[in-house]
Amino acid sequence: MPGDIILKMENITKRFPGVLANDHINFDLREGEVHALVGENGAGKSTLMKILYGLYHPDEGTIYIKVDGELKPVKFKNPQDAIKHGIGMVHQHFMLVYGLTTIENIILGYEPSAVIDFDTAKKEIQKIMDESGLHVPLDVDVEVLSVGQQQRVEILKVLYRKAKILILDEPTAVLTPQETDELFNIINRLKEQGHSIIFISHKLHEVMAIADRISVMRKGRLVHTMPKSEATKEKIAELMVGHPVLLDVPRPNVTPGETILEVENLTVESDTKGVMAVDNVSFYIRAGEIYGIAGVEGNGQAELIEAIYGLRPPKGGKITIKGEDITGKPTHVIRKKGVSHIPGDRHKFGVFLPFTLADNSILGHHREENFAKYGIFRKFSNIAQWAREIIKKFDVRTPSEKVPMSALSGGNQQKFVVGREISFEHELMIAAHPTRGVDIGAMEFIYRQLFEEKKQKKAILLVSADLDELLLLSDRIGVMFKGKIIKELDNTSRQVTPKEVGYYMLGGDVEIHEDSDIAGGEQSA
Amino acid sequence: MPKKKTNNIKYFLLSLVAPVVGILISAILLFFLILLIRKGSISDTIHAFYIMGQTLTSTQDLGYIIARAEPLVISGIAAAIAFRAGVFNIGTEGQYYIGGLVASIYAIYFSFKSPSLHWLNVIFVVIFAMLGGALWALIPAILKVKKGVHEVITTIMMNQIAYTTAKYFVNGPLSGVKGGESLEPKTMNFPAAVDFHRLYDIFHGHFPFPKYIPLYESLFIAAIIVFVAYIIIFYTNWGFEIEMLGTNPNATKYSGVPPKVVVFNAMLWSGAIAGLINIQEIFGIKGYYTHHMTSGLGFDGIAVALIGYNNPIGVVLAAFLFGFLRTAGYNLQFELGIPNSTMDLITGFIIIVMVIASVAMNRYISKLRRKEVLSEAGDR
Amino acid sequence: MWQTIWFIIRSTIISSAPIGYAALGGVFNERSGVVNIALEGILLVSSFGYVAGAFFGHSAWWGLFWGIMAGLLLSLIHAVATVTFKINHIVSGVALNTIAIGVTRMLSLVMFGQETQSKTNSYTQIFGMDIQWLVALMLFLVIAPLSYWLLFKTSLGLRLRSVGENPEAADSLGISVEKMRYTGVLIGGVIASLGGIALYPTIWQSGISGGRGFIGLASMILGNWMPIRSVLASTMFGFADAIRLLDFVKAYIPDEFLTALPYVLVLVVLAGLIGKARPPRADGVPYVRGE
Amino acid sequence: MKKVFTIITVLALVLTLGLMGCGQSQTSNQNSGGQASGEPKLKVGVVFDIGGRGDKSFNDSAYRGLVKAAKELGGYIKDDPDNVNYGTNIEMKYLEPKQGGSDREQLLRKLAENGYDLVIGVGFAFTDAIKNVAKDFPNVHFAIIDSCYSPDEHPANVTCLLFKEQEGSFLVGAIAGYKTETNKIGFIGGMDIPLIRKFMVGYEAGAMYVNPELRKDGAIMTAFVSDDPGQAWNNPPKGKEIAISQYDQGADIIYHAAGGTGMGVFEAALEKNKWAIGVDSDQGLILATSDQEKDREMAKHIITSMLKRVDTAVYTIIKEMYDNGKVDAKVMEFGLKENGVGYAYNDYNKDLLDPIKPQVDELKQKIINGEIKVPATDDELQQFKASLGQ
Repeated sequence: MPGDIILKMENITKRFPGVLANDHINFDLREGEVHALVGENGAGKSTLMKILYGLYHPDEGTIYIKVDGELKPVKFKNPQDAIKHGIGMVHQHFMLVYGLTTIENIILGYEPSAVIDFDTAKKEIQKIMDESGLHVPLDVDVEVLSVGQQQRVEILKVLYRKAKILILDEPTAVLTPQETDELFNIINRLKEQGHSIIFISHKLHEVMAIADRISVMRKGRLVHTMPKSEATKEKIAELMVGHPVLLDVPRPNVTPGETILEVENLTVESDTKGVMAVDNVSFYIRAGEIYGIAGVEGNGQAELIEAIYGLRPPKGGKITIKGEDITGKPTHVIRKKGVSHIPGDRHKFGVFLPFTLADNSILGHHREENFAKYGIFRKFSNIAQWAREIIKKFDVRTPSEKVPMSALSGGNQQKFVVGREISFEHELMIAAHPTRGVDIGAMEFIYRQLFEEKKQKKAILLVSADLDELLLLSDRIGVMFKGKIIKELDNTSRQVTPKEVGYYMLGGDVEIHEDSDIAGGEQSA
Repeated sequence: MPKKKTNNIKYFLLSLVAPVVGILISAILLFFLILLIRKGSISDTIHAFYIMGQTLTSTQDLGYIIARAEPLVISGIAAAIAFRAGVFNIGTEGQYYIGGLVASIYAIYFSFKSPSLHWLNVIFVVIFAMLGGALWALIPAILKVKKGVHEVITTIMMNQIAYTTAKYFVNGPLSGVKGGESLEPKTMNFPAAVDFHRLYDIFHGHFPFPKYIPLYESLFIAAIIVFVAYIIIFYTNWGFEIEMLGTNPNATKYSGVPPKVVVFNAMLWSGAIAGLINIQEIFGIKGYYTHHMTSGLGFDGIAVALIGYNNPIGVVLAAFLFGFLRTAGYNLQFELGIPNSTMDLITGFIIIVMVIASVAMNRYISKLRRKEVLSEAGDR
Repeated sequence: MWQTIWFIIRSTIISSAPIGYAALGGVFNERSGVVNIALEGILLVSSFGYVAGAFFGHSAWWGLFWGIMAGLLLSLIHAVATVTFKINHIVSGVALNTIAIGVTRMLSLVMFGQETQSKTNSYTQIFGMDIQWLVALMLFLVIAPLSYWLLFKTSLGLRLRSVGENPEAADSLGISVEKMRYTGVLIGGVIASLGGIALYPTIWQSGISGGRGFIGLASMILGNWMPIRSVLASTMFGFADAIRLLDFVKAYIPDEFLTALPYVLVLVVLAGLIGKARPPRADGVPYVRGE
Repeated sequence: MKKVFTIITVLALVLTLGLMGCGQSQTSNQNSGGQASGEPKLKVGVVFDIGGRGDKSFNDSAYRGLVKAAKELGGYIKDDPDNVNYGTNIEMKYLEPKQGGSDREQLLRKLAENGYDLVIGVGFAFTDAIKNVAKDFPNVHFAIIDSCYSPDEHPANVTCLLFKEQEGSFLVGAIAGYKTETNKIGFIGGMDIPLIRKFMVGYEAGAMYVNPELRKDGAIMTAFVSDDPGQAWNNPPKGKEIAISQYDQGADIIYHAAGGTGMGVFEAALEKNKWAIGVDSDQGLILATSDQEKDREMAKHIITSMLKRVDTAVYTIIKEMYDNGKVDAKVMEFGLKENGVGYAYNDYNKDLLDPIKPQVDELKQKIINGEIKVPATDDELQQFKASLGQ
């Protein structure tokens, strides 16, 4: 049974340039409970946890930790401080040192003595393994362990440091269902032993299965904290998404034309060898149609796009554009066939920050005759002209096309990227999270542009984590779950409800069969 | 509009801060070093700086500065091309040994013997030197693209092998050391139709520098390289794609530019140009090849490229700085007996200080710039 | 016959010691994530430091002290430039090699009145033992095993390796990446300095390091960044150096072949044709906290 | 960061001051200038080879030539740490090339440009550099030591100063032949080039001439340090190794012709308590009179040295230039006859040499008279050996 409060975060505020990542957040944790922290990407969960772990320093606010039965304010200068106060973190991206053995990874930074007595350490770890049920081979390079085993090492690291408070940052994102089951068993066991766990996730069924209390974050704020008894998936989903200003962008009425993109039985391997991120997926998009891909992040959407866009060779299946096979073709060929792409992470994939807007305006098409004589000598006036048109047409706020991209605000950068991709001649537009991290104004603008695309009889593949966006824009919605499109919904007259999509996003029927022992107790709509 | 212009001037001036700071700090160090060498004589030390100043005003010394800057310009450009693509080719050192060697083999065995075909020989020397350099860059390029082996390690190894290879050819098949004469190892002399002409002779005396200044036709080659590199880097898509890769490999991939191809090309072109680094000495000054020629030009070029912000114009300026330091170094050695090694010390020091300063300044400039654009655009 | 064998053994030990020390120094540098091609310069300055220190201090102990100090100082500059200011490791190394040549020749002129070589140093014995031999043997008997022990059996070594492989992870566990990298560079510097002392304690000459720092780097790679294996690899180079003087070797093997062999071997290993070489993952990558 | 800076600054200061302090306690304090006023009649520039001043061998010998010229003709050496100054008739200046020696030509130019009348390149490595520079400065006179040109290529303003090293080597070879107790001797050359082979062949010939035991195969061990100029002359560690190997194989006397590398040979002789023969300068004398104990210890193991009187050559050419205002494009050869080569006989080795000195001097006379024709190449050595019989 959960006991006293052992951790309290009060009025935590953290600003990054241009972003309020954490806005006066109050959060607490009781002894022996699992407190789930949910929210979309960028809601501020990770920032909050990094503050708790001493990696970031809050601009405002105080952290209290129970020391000798009393809550005391603490200041963490670095993770070492946090560790000393019994806080341990299992990062989403494992913080394991490849090239070191399991045991070395576990004791790293918390070695028993200057000269390491491996035998004693091993005995101690063995004891922890027996108590917690986390068994891993100790004398091998962690690199060779499976993902699930690596996560166990991460948890062992935390336990070895005698942490009472465990932060698990999206621990299931990389796990198979079986591994997830085992993880939950372990979490329950740890709970019984008196550990408190902060469980970060956006997989609602998992949260419902494991958490005692649930806090929901949205846009840097902690909007609500509730015990599990008061929570339903729907309620959480609603809190997560919030009620954005309803954007009333009229959807143009377009009769779909010929099939532009056709994907047949596509199978794509993930970064982990042998695991299929995209599993036998088939769909098509016609001219003048927006096809939305819904799904909790990490269910294969990214890999699907990469395969279509030629960045990841498919394992099987076929992709055609207007009947022409482009499977496994390189990106520049695919772009030439008329594919534009608004990437999900613009800083990483969409722009060159130090380059001027002009240079950023022609990426991937820089060899075209309009921009380069013989495909080699760059025509600067044409490029500038082109950039100015994008700037003008897409209302990008900038003094000129000669400033570096890095000087623009996020919204304007995104508008520029969207404008660029739309401006290129294309048949298919792949838009991945086209409004991520932009303000409402820019969002509406981008929606209008996508509809304009539709009017121009383009085929649009829209991938988004934002349900409202999907429902507003898409004619048809394919819901991806664990690499498969488990359901395709017709939304031509906006008849699909968020509830419906949400149901399939969480696995729908599939989940009930596969994960019956976890999610079995709960009834979905 | 006028405001923007002043801004550009401001940024340009800011980008000069690092070199100026580097030179100033190094000058202070030099002051103390000379003081140490001249056993505390301040007047000697001041005289030393006066001598350095004179270096810039004497025609003869200017000629030397140009001559000494020339190989560094080529070396700097070779390095810069790779660096712009994010490839750290520190194998230019070995590449010019092999470039020179291959061109020498051409000169000795295959060149035109008729003096009227001299210009053809020059062209072929350039081509073969570039081929040789590219050949030596090929192995690191392949290892990087195919096996992901970091180019720094492989090029260091290739440098050592290059020296040995050159030595083998000089002592073995190409040896020009005649029995009875005690000479340092070298190849046979090149036919007269290959030897680069002096600029002084070409201009029939309409030449500002004395005849003996070692300025040869290769200066044109260096000038052409600067010009072509400038065009390629700033006016062509090759340069653009190299820059893309060096800036953001992920976005490059997303733009449909295959990174491996760009890496491969950048490495090969860098090597090809590196093959030309020392043709001045081999085909101009010496007229034969030896592995015992001026070494370290490749490493100097790396510094030149970095100090010159990988920009051909910057490379030229940095090369002139080095040329100046060297020439001034000889003057100091000659006039005051201050050993040339002092200048080595200062050169190394300048490199470290300037690079540190430029890293810091770049960070500051981009911050400043962002702030300004945001306020100007009225955005946030 | 036995004289030849004895000569080969002896010569191999003496020739490999500076290379082996440089390789070990490289191991500590690179294990902590700092590429250090200034090993060549460290050999040079520490060799000078020893001779000058012993000459003017009238004792091999002073030589030892100044030899190590000289190498340490050069390493410290490298650490400041690469770890604190995060400039390119190669550039710093190139600059330091140039500085090493300059500073030794200059100081030689100031201190000995001649630029290219020091005067003869008489103080080459410690405890009645020749310091060159003492230091050379120490490498194999003490320093190499000690380095292994330090890197793999102590918490310092564990932390050092962790910042070279994954500084972010180390940072997340409260290990100061900068501090560890400084430690790696400085320990490496001290070890490489011993190589300079093993070079030739009697006289310092300009160019006496003769590229041994680079051969040390090659040994380190062949030894797969492992201390003992790197030292063993260096003995291979020392062996090649020893036998090249033998008449029957000269008769059959071109000298250039023996010189190039180690480097070619490194390339072959790197290409994955024989064995496998894996540098520390964060080798040469500056660590900036954030994201 | 600040802390790091402070630490570095302090360390650097401590180091420099410390070393400076040490340095000053040893080297005598001189005032910097020291040159008398007035235009010199003759300006002589010298560029040393990479071994540089202080090699106790080749370059030092050339330096003594300058000192002698200063003394005899009344001149001074500019910017010299030892402050040689005997008048203002001749200004002399020497320069040392960088590590690796790639800037020899630039230094020659520097001297030629700046009004030096006679420019001397010390060593065969200057062969091509002098040829190139001489072409550009027809009014400057040049001299090169140890090398020359074929008659059709010989520039009109270059004098070649050559030595008959084989003759001097013959004498030290004879000394080794007399003195060896094991009937095994050794030779260590810097580089395997014709010049060094002259030393080797002469040495072998002399040894064989006086000691039939040494005519046997393998009785004279020979080795070269390196075929890389950067490693051949500046490699005492290697020199020591090779010497120890030869001593271990039974040699009790080793003659070296390897410049600075020879210091390693002497150290080996000291360590193994065997003998060594020096080269170029009277190395025994130099070391015996050194202020360093180790030098003096090593000197006790040097029987003699093959004197290659680079000093004589340098002095001769300066004097000729001083007297005539010019020198001709000629080849000057210095052999035993010209007193350009010889063997060292001094206070320190005279007890050793006295018993055999008459015989050695007799040999010397025979060579001067032409009774013995000393071989200079391997082929000539074979003939010479054949003429001796077993």
